[in-house]
Amino acid sequence: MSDWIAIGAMGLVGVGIPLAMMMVSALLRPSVPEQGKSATYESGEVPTGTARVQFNIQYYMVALLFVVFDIETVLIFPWTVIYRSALEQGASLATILTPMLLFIGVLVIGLVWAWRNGAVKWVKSPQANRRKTERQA
Amino acid sequence: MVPAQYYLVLSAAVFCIGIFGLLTRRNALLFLMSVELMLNAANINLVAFSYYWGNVTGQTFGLFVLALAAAEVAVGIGIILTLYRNFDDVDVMQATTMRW
Amino acid sequence: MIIEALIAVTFLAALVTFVLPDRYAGKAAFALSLVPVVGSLFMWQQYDASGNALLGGTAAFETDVVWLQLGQYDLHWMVGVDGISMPLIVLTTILSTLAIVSAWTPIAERQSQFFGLMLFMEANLLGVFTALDFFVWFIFWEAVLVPMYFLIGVWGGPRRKYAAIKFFVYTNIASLVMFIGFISLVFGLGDSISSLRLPEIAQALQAGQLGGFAGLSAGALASVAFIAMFFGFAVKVPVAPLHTWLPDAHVEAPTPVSVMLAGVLLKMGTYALLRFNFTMLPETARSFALPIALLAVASVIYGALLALAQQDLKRIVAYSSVSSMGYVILGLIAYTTYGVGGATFQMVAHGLISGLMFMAVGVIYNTTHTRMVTDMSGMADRMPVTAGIFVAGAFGYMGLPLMAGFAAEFFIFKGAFESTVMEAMPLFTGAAMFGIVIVAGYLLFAMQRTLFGPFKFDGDYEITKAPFHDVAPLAVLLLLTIVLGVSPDIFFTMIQDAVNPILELGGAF
Amino acid sequence: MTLLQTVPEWTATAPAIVLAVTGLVLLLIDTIDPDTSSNGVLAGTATLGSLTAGGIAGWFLTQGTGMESTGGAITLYGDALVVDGMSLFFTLIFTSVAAMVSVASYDYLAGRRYQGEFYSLVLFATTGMTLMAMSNSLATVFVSLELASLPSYALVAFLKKNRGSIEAGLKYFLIGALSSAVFAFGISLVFAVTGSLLLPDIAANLSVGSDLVGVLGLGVLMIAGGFAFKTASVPFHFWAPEAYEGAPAPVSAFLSSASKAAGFAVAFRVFTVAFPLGTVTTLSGGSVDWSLLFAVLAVVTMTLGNFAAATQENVKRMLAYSSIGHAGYALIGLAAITVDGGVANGDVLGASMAHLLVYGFMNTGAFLFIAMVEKWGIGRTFADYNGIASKAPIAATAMTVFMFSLAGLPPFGGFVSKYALFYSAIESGFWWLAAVGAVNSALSLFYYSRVVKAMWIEEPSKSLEIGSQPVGLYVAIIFAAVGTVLLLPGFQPVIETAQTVAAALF
Amino acid sequence: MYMQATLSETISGLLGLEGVLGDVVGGLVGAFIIANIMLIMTAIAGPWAKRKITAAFGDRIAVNRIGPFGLLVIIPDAVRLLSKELIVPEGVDRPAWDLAPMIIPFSALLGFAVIPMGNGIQLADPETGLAFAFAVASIASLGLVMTGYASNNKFSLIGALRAVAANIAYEIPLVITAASVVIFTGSLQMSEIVAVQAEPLISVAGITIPTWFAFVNPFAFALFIVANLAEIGRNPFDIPEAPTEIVAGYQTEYSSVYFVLIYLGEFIHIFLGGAIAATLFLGGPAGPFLPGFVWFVIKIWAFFLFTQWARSAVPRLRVDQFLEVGWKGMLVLSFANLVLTAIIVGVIA
Repeated sequence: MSDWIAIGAMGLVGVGIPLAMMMVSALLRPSVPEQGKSATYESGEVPTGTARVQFNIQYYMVALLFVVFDIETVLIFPWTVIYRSALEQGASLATILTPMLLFIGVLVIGLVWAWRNGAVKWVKSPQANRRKTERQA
Repeated sequence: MVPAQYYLVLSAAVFCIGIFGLLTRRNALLFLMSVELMLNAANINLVAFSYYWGNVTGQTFGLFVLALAAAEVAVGIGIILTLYRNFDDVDVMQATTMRW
Repeated sequence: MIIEALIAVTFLAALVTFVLPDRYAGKAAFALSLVPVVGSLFMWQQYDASGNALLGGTAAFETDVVWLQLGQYDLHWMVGVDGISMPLIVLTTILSTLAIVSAWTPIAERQSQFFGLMLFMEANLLGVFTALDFFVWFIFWEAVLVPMYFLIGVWGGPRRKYAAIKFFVYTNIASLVMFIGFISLVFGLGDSISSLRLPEIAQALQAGQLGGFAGLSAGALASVAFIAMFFGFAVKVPVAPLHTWLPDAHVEAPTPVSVMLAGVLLKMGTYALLRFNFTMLPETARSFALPIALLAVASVIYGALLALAQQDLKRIVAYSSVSSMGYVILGLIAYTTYGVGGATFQMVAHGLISGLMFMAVGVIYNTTHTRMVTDMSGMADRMPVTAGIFVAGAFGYMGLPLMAGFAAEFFIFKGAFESTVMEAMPLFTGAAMFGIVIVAGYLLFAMQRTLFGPFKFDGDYEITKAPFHDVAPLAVLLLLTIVLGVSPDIFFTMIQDAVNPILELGGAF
Repeated sequence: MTLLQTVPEWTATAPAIVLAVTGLVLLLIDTIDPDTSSNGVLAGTATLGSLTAGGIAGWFLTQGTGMESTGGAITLYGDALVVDGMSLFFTLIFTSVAAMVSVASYDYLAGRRYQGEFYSLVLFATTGMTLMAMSNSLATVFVSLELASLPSYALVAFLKKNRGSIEAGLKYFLIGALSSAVFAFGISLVFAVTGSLLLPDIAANLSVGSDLVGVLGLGVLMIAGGFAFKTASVPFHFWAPEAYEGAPAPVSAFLSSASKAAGFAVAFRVFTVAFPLGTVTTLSGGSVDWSLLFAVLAVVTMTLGNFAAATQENVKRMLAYSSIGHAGYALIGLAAITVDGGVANGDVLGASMAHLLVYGFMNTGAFLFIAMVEKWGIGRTFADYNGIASKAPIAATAMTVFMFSLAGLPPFGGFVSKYALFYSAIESGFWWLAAVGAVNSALSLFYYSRVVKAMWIEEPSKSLEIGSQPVGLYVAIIFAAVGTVLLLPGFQPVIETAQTVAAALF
Repeated sequence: MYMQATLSETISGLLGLEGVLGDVVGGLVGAFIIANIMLIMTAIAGPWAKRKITAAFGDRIAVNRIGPFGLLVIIPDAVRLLSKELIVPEGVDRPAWDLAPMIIPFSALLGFAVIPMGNGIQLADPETGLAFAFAVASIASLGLVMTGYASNNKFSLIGALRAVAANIAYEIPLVITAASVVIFTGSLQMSEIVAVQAEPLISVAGITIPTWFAFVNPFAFALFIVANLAEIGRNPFDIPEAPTEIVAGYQTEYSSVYFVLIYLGEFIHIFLGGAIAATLFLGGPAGPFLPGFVWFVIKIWAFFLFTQWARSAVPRLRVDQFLEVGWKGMLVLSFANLVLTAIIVGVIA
């Protein structure tokens, strides 16, 4: 219990320090608003278009992979924690290792498949795209 | 120690927030978030009562619910992405090529 | 096993015909349909049943195996033949073959499907007449409708869609009502029966096992079931107020289909009435004698009058068969050996004769492409054989002695006069007999206008002799009619043997 | 069975394992060369896998695996899974449907992208359904339900460029996500009340009694909601028309037959094992009478489905609504359960299972026929079906068989299965349910026969042209048709097995 | 296992406070102390050490005017940064833009709550310490997204996305490698992990080498360090704020104190990374002769030095190379490491 109270305290401090610094600087800093200053920085040029630019779909792919694998780590951790004590209490290696091997094996198959299908490939080669479009037609 | 029934109230509240968001928002992503809220309401119950009953069943199942929620989001965002490509919008009410 | 073989062969024939290319279909169907004919004749020759299959008599070729064990009542595959069903089976096979032959000319497209459906229907009809388990019987009974629906709907005349749907809806609703009626009867019987075999049910009913169900007393339940079933079958027969689907179906259906419809399908209704209502619930039937007799006479007279008013040859025949089926009902309700027997005999006889008439009309139509009495006259000059047979058939219809029609109607009237179900019976009989006069009236009228007199035909078709394979079936039918008329006993003895047990049934409750 | 003594127990889950492995193998095949993996190989593998799984399940059934004859149900992994007759029976349904769908997809997917993904998704979904039928704990129920659902979402939205498919996928997913959240919350409530997720333990803890009956009722209600989604019955049925209409037809077939059956499988087990009516109706704090709930749902569902179907102009959509109606019929299996029903409970449940099996054949076939029509590029409305029979009599005959069988007309499997269902309902005293059902099926004849009428009786429009004769689709459809017909004479073993295994639940 | 009083408990003990009040006060005081330690270290690292080290690599002499070794440059720098005008570009999404600079240092500081920094110098010691550390450390990516999204600037957006991609791509190898350590410890509790490493591995010529996992499983250690580098976005993985490609990435539009906060956050993250690495692989605060806290500081400064060395010595990867290394190299390797460790441990046991 006390642990979490302490952590909460750390959280408070973690919020408090930045706030304090902001106040200090708010007292110190000047404020001279100008047109030029507040323009969005685009290497000194006049900003064009919206900043919400469309970006590479691969970012989404990566995020997707992350969601999958990160969740798997959640399921792996409990296993790692009990692994050794279970062994010491005489669980046979097969019973305690095989399931996790299967689990990771399935994951790896998924990863390999995603890999081959270019989920983690940042730029698709135009040749491959052409092949696909031909198949589509 | 907080009595277990209070957690029921808390989770019910979270669940209702989820329902509310789900009923009031037409943005598919917000819809997903609301669903996440509802699922996590379930998790609150599971964890709280697994503590209350003194078994880890609830906690373990909570992990699975997390995992499935993530998987659901993964699929869902994919669908929403294609939705955006086809309808140029993520408004769930936009897509009405078929009549109800 | 021969019954199963018969049905299976016919199904197989249907399947084969269905997948054959169109140009062989007709001939193949004819050839294949000869197998059931031979089979049925063989059965007739081997026939060794005695008494009524439902009332403890021994049915011929009986098989009885458990098919479905479902809760309280087992469903059996039980088939068998007795004196009532045997003639109808022979009638079915022969008439189907002849109908198939008569279809060669009129059916021009999608033949393989047409003939396949004809054979499919024949198979199901055989099932209807042989099944002795209610469930099996009901499946066949319903399965007959499906091919009929297509035969009318696909190959029919201009208003065929309307006719097909009307037929389908009428008969299906009727079946539903009948089914509910019967099932309520079954639940009324409760534990006294262990299966849905008709003999078991009939005997249980005789033993007075009927109890109440759903808040009805035994008697009330019996009445309700009787009415429901009577309604269901009366639509099929058809009895006067419920007959409206028939003319449409007949007029729109192609000739061979009308032949099957009038010749066999209507008999399903009367057969079922005899098997179910009048065998299982005789007391209730007797108590309902008056309304039933009224209905019978009504259909006789009303059908005849309507026929009188028609211009379309086919409609004439259609309505006249309504009136003839009225006789059957009359005979059934008479509850005398001649009445019920005659009714059964009339089923066969009318099957042959109405088939004959429809075919004759069809032959004329094939050449003239019209059926309107007003459109033609003096056909006898151009197609003497057809005309001759037409006339013969017509006389058979009027009940000319030495023809099946005469025998049947004679038996029915004899039975009806002897009937003791109520005092007024002779009165009804007299009224019914008056129907014959009208029949004679409209038939003579129609023939006089179409066949005789100076040849006149407003229509640009070349009128020639009908091809042999059109006329041959007519000839065969005529022959059979005469044979039956000369010696009715070839069927009547076995029929009487089967119907007598029904008459001996005493009051059940 | 000596066999069962010789092999380890986990082999009882062989069908599920085979399905899952096949799914992975498909992925691997697709991995070898993503761009040029052959459609034939993939379809073959998928079909082979599902057939193998089905074969194993059937063999187990005949050997009596997990039934009284061999020492009762086999429970595995801390009772999380149970292999008994019921699970095997349903596995048979899923696998046969999956096999038909895979065969049919061979033509449907020809020249499309992402074939490997399609088949493996189908296989994974089937695995999930098999696990649903086996799951003996609310945890496994939820996990396997998601395993069945998530691939389905992707499958429905499979045509990435087709707005209808995307919309269908979206709606299916949104309602699915909602209902799964509701379902999870319901589970958490039940866990809160009983402190266990294992179905038998829940029942045991309930019989002790509980002071949170209200919470329990809410939980049961929410769990029922989750099943209502999976089985496309009121009140979570909205997705069904959209999803079935928009999805690729083989997927519609898969969902409306297998997925629905899976929902029923797990619903049957959960409600009969975890919440025995005798227990939950006699709780100290009050009564949670779910059979009443299901009775109401059944009536509403079948009526709504039928009336909505009658008003459709689009054949696929009509079928979608009709499948809602059939969900209503199958619900009778739960609705007609009574506290002191005894053997009647098992009978009606078994009848419902048998109906689901027959339904699996006829409905899959019907949707596959639509898949063929889509392949031909004919339109989707009744009018567009005019005169198909004159061009493709065999397929049209098969479709006619499906339609009449769905309507419950003799002489097809649908008739006898409906008869069994209604009859057993009457036996357990719910004659009014049976009556509603009978009236509904009489009504359904109207819209089913419209299809038949259009195909056979209406004249084909001049432009009606039927291109190829897709082999796979034909094979699948004819297989389904033959199955539908043969299930009439061969109904005895089906109903017998179904009722035996169902009786084992009580 | 031995239970050592955590810092908060010690303080509350010193103040003689009991119960919840004691916990709260002790926690606050302890948190304040630790936070300030971190601030001081960052202050040294940011304006001074960084420049010195970089200069040393270039064989130059950096800040050396004010104070010994120019240490006092810290003060003017701090004043300069704090007193700059805060320019709020048009079109920024205000609440998010303001919140982000707070989140980044917050997550880093929170991570330190569970790090054992020497006997008794550990604010809190929950059973799930390790998981907690990783969890709060990755809150930072949320702040990064907010900066990029709120700034209404193309560079910022892309920079933020890159940053998140980097974080998540290397998060998994990081965590999986940590898991391979957990197999040894059988616990997620930081103190427990440290305690396990205290046991002697082998003793060569009187010098006993403890079972630091860096010795036990150097492969995992290497993996972890590399993944850590990517996590904190330093060369060769500094694509999030690659100045030559996208100006300054997500912090392009930030100035004055907000910039300071982000900068601060990054440095504290470096230290946090070092701290976790030290705790997992280098026996935490353990070490001969010197007190634990000193060893701890040495270790994390060593890590800092390492990052700066990498910054000056190694070229930056292209973004696609970066992600392919992550997904195809690190991920597979870390899984292999996990499985092998499990098998070896299983076979030995």
